[in-house]
Amino acid sequence: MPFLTTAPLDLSRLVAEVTAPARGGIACFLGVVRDHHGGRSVASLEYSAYEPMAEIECRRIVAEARARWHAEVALEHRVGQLAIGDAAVAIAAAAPHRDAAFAACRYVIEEVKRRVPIWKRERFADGTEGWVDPTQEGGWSDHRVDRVVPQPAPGDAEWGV
Amino acid sequence: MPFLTTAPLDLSRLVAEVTAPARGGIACFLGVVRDHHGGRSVASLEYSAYEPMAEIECRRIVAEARARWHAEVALEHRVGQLAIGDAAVAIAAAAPHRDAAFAACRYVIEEVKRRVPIWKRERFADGTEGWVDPTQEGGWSDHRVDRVVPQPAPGDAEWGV
Amino acid sequence: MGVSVPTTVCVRALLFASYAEVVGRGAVTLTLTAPATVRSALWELRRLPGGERLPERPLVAVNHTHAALDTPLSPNDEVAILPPLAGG
Amino acid sequence: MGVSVPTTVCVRALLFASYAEVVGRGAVTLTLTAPATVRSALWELRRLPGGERLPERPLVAVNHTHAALDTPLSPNDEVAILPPLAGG
Repeated sequence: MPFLTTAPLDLSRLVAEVTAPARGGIACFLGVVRDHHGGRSVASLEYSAYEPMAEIECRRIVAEARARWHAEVALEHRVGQLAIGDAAVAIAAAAPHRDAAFAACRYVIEEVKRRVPIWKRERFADGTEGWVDPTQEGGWSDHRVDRVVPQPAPGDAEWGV
Repeated sequence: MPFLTTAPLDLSRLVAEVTAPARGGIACFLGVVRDHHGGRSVASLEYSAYEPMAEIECRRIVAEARARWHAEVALEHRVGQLAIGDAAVAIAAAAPHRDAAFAACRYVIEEVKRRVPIWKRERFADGTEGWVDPTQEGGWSDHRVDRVVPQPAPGDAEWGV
Repeated sequence: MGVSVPTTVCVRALLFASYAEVVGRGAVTLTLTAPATVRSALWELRRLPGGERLPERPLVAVNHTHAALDTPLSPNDEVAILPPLAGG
Repeated sequence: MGVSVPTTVCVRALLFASYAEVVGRGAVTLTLTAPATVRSALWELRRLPGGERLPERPLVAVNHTHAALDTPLSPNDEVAILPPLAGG
């Protein structure tokens, strides 16, 4: 199963994947598209990814969490157009006890944010757009372009979804 | 909605209850019936509660989490007969950011375990039974009775489910 | 004319799970000497057949709220003796 | 007979999100002087029209693994210049 998907995320399916009779605790996380960012009203947004590397990093992160907490971990990240309230990332981590389940779940979301090459373009209610840059004051890139940007040239397979 | 239920728990419904456009992080927890306890093979178990007090304590715990983390919190605890792999408790906590969502979710499960009057009777694969006592070495009550116990007298409404 | 001072307090005591098993019942009406506390209710419960197996310092609740052994009891209070909790 | 030492390294460079916008393209084939590093690839990218807006020390990856500016590049490596990540 790929970690990236354009389909709506289904936490129940991830929970079912990690549930087992020996695992008494399941911690989950959903990251949901908010309607505001930096005081501005967000209408929708689009996640794009460097897909081959994003898949590899997700696989590494899940393997690290499994090994460190003897947990079973399921992870999905959505790409493409998302609406307010849609889940962008879903994680389920099951372990014999809840300490390990919470720790594994928290590790996965932190590492996804830190390491997985995914980018987010916000479309604001006023019609402008901008790339989200969590490292910048205010949260947008210096390279933010407040207009509709042309699509990348067709045939460039490495361009993200 | 009562917090205690004899029906199977539905995490998706709890997630839907707490999801809102201003809340970007949703942390969840499921406590699942394990197939082993203290080295013994568990066949099934039964949760009973001091129901009026359990409802009140659950409501207090949820209110505390809401106030402390500005979170929306949904909680359900199952009572009655449960099978291996069934969820006994389900929690969903949504907040603007994930730190608060995780903290609220963790608070609720810890306080449920500490304060809500619910008891668990395990039926082992060898046909014996015992009350779970998390405060005892080995995990069972000193008052454990390894036989099928008569039901409480009918008409005693305070007896748990 | 003097004020009538009740000399007894009638409360309802509840026992759950393993504690109900050792006493053989889940509810007992107790008539306690005033002033009554949770401790005096527990003292009476421990005198029931099997009641000696109740611990001296169990978890207790009065009217659906966690309480202490020295919490005072009023007439018609519901006092509950709670085995170690195992929810979650 | 001497061993032939290649004097150039041909790599594929990828740009994403805001960095692709400022340069106007998502992929560039670069011919670098050997020995080549991520830094020398970035140097070439910053000479493209708009490339001066790429930062001097961006996140980078080589062959789908996070790398450093002094990571060496071999022929046909895929070097990616990554804007600040915003997943999760």
